[in-house]
Amino acid sequence: MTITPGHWLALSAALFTIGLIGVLVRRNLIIIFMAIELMLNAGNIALVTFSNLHQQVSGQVFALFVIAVAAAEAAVGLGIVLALYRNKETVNIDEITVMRW
Amino acid sequence: MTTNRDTATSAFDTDELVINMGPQHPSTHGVLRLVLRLDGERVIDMDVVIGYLHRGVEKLTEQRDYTQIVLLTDRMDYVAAASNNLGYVETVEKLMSLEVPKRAQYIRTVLAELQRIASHLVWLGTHAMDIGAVTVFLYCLRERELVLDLFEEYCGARLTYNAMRVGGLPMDLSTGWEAKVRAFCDLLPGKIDDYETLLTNNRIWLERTKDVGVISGADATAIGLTGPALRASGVRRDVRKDEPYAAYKDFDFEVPLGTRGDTYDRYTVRLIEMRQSVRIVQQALDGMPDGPVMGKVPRLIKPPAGETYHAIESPKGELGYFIVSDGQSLSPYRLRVRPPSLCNLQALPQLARGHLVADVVALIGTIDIVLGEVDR
Amino acid sequence: MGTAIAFYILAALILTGGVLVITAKSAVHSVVWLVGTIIAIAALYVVQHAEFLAVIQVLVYAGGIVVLYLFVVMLVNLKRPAEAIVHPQRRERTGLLLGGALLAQFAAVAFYAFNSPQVGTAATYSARGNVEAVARALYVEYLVPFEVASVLLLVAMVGAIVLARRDA
Amino acid sequence: MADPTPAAPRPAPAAEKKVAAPTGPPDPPPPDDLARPAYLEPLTAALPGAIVHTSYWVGDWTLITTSEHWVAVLTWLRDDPRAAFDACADLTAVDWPAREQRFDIVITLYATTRRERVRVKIRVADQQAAPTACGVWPSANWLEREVFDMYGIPFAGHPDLRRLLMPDEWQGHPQRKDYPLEGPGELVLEAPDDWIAMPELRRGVEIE
Amino acid sequence: MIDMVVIPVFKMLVVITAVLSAVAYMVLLERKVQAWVQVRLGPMRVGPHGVLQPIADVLKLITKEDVRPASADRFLFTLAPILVVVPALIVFAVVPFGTSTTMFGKEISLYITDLDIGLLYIVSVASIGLYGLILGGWASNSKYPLLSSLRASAQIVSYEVAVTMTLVSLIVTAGSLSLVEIVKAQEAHGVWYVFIQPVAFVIFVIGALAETNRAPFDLPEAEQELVGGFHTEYSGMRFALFFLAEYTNMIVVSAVGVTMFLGGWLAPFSSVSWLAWLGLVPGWVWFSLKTFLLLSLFLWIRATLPRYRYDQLMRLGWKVLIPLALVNLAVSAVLKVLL
Repeated sequence: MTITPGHWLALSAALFTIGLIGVLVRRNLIIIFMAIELMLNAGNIALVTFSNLHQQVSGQVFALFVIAVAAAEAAVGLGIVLALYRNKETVNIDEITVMRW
Repeated sequence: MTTNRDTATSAFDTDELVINMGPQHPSTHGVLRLVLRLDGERVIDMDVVIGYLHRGVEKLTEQRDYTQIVLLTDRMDYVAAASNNLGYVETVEKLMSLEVPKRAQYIRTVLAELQRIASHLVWLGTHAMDIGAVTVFLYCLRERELVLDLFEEYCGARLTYNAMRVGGLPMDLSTGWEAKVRAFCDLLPGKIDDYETLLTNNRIWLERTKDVGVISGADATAIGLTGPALRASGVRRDVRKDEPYAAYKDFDFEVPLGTRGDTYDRYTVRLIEMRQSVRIVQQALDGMPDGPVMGKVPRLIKPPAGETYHAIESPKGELGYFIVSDGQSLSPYRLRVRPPSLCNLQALPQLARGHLVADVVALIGTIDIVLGEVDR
Repeated sequence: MGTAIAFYILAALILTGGVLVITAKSAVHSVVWLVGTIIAIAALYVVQHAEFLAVIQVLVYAGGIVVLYLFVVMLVNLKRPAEAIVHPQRRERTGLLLGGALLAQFAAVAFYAFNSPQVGTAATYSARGNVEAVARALYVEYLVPFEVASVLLLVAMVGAIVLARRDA
Repeated sequence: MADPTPAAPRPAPAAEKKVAAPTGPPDPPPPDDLARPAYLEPLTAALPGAIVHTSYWVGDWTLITTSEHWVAVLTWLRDDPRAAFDACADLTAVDWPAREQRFDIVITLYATTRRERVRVKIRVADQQAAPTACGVWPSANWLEREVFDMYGIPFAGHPDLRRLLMPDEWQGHPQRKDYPLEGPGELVLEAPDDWIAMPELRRGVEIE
Repeated sequence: MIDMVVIPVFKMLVVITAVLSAVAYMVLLERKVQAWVQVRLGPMRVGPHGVLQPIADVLKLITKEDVRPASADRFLFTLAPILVVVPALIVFAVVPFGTSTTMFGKEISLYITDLDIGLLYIVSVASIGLYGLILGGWASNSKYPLLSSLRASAQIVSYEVAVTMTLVSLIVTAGSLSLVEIVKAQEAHGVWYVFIQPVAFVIFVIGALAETNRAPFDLPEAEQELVGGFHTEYSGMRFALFFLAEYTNMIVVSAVGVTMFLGGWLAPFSSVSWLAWLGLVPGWVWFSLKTFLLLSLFLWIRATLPRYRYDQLMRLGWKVLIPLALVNLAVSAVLKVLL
């Protein structure tokens, strides 16, 4: 049976939800970052699906830009995690409640 | 050294990391243990732990008579046994003010210089292998085999020669030995050129040795460095020239001096020294007088009461013997050996501070220590 | 027919990988599962004829970003497990409920709007292959965003270095 | 070619003829006609009473001083341009148990520029702290640690006085003349349970 | 059905066996070459002149007990070697050994697939191999392998940038990403790219040496410092995989080097008329000959050069190779436009 765009979007939505649950449930900051990566990938899948649907390549170009943004976000985010860990010896999000450390 | 999961990662915390290099480590030239305090890769401080090969040579000498002690001296710096014998035997002769026949002095000089070449070959081989040039190690040992064959033909042993006695030599040269030594002397300079082509202007070798372990002349003298390590810092100090012993005053040879006192200078100084040793051996063979090889020595060696210190230039540096005799017993009252390897090793922490772990490996090689002599 | 099989296998892989990423006990395990998921997604792009994107995904994402994660996870592995402290106001169950509700809504919208059998997903818009098409678009129509993205990456690099520098 | 017969086997030390235990090297005074080294005059002038005795034998000059003047003499020998002993070749000790001030501490100095050697000696009693020469030459550091390890002479002011060669928890100082040459003896360890009793045995045999 | 399934599987089998036997004999060749350089004989005992030595090695490694440290992470400890070997092997899918030949009546192309993103595929698969190293060091849970695995990965990441830049500058001259097209372009140009892009070739070889942890850059396994590098805790079959991966990587890198720079299966001096008979020799013979040439360069370098220190290695990578590669890329782009 042929694969309709609906299947791709369902997959993308499922992946997005898994990422969301990861962000909400887990307390380790790095696992939360990874969950965000999952959500970004879900977005990418949707983008590529629409690009195929509308016969335009711009969807894939956008997916490229999303990967670029994800890279930037990961670099700076992990930089913050490192600085945080060095000062507070923890990456548990529940313990990081004070704006200033 | 496995630590549990958490401390393994804490290896990355910004505080210092203490690691043990040795006593069982491929590049510590024997049972030397270095406790390194590192900040990342950089060495902050180093504690040298020795004594793993301590056999109490100085205590043993008090139970043996003067001829049996020659055996003990072989086993201290097992890479340069002939120099140890020469140092000990000459000190006893100085104690008893014995006259050693000219021929014996010439042969002793030849043996000492051949031993210097062999010791420098071992040094170059292991030093280059530590820095990664494995081929040089094989080449050096091939040449060293020729020197060992010469020694084996003269005194029957390849490592612990026991080739000298108080007052002279136990046996004269066998026929044809001198021709073999001349052949070796013609061969060696060519081989040293081979090593030079492999290493001297090899960019990676330069980068690993230039400006690594720099020490000034004054600091080197103060910390007790002697031999090629001191001469590389520009200090003109060679016992063969300053206090000529055996037959050295009859030969002319240059003493190479370094300028910056880094690992590269110590490398070049030792290579030139090998070439000079070949010149000395050739001069000695040309001027070899005839005559007896053993002076007039009483059957029971019993030196008069008194004490003396006599030093020779072993391949590692100034090797001195301080012998106290009480004039009554057949064995020395006290025999103290001034080991160049121990005194050179004392400079290691100062040399290594601020360098990386990979440099420590090169620095151990450049001060050329043998643990048998360090621990005695 | 081939794409259907590939789709279902890869979808299964991606979803299980995703779930394992957020449920793995040790952080390093979850990083490994993340790599698996990303490579599966790259395979998915190949199925959707977006080869260039697939290769970039593997090269940049799996080969670069997730390596960064692995380094940081190894660097920051705590002496005590990360999840030891639980914040009193934490409501896990509501988190799950919200997630489920969101999923249901997505599924409804997706099936309702796109279930009509439109044209298949074979992208045959340019003969010279996907890479040429993406390159042409990237450097012609989207040149400005491309430059902005490079500036963004530069800023991120500087930021990361400043933050992670030891004596910062 | 005179093939010297190997030295006669050591005579059995059975009847060691009773001789007074040696109390120190003779240190003969220098013959009058021999030229004194250049630094000797200024040294005795600069530090009056520091040099107790000067000796010359088989070509070696020896100065004997006291532990009070030890550091002063060494510093002068290093700093004075006429002496310029910039290298401390060796520092060791000799044990004369018969003597009240039991240990001789002997330092051998060398002047690199003037190519000259001198030996300086002091006498130290057991457990009496000797002044450290590390301040004057850093190379004395390990040499003094070895003397402490082998003879048990503590050096006052030494930056890091630990055993150099023997393991840190070693009891006794092996180079002393009265250090027992055998342990409690292998004969005792015939039966295995002796092995268990070993600690008491060792405590029984007092190794100071 | 035949074309889709049977032929590719057959090709894969041929390539895999060819590569594995090449790796086995590469190990023997390395020990022999190093021995001859060092005036000794090398393995002589197993078979005449040690010819059967590789088989002996393989048997030894298989039968040797496979020890795993107690505190090691079970799952990662087994995953790491696989993550190193698989990327090394699947790169061969894209490498063209020759054009096409007719075997038992059917037109068969001498490469498994011709991806139009071939080169990118190679680079991305190579970056996956990095995980095996890091996880290998981390899983054995002891200080030394951990340090050396991080050193290895930092080294690979920094040299990967330089190598990719050189490959990009080649794509600019060749005009296509697919390896088959690149070789055809070299045939069209009539000259091998090593002469057009000498700088890129030099950087590629240095980068390749560093990326496979070989010769002057074999820091992570430097026995003198980190006592065995990241596979200290491995033994038996797992160690064999690491070992296999290292040599396969070497073959991969030289194969790619040959395809890109030395005109894959092209016969040399094709333009010189009286040497035209060289063309009769089949393409894949030339390809393996050139790969062998590049491999022996690796072995020869390992036998002679000493080792770089870690910070010098990184400085060389970042401050010398990458800028040079970028300049080369710019220059080749400008030339491409002008010519």
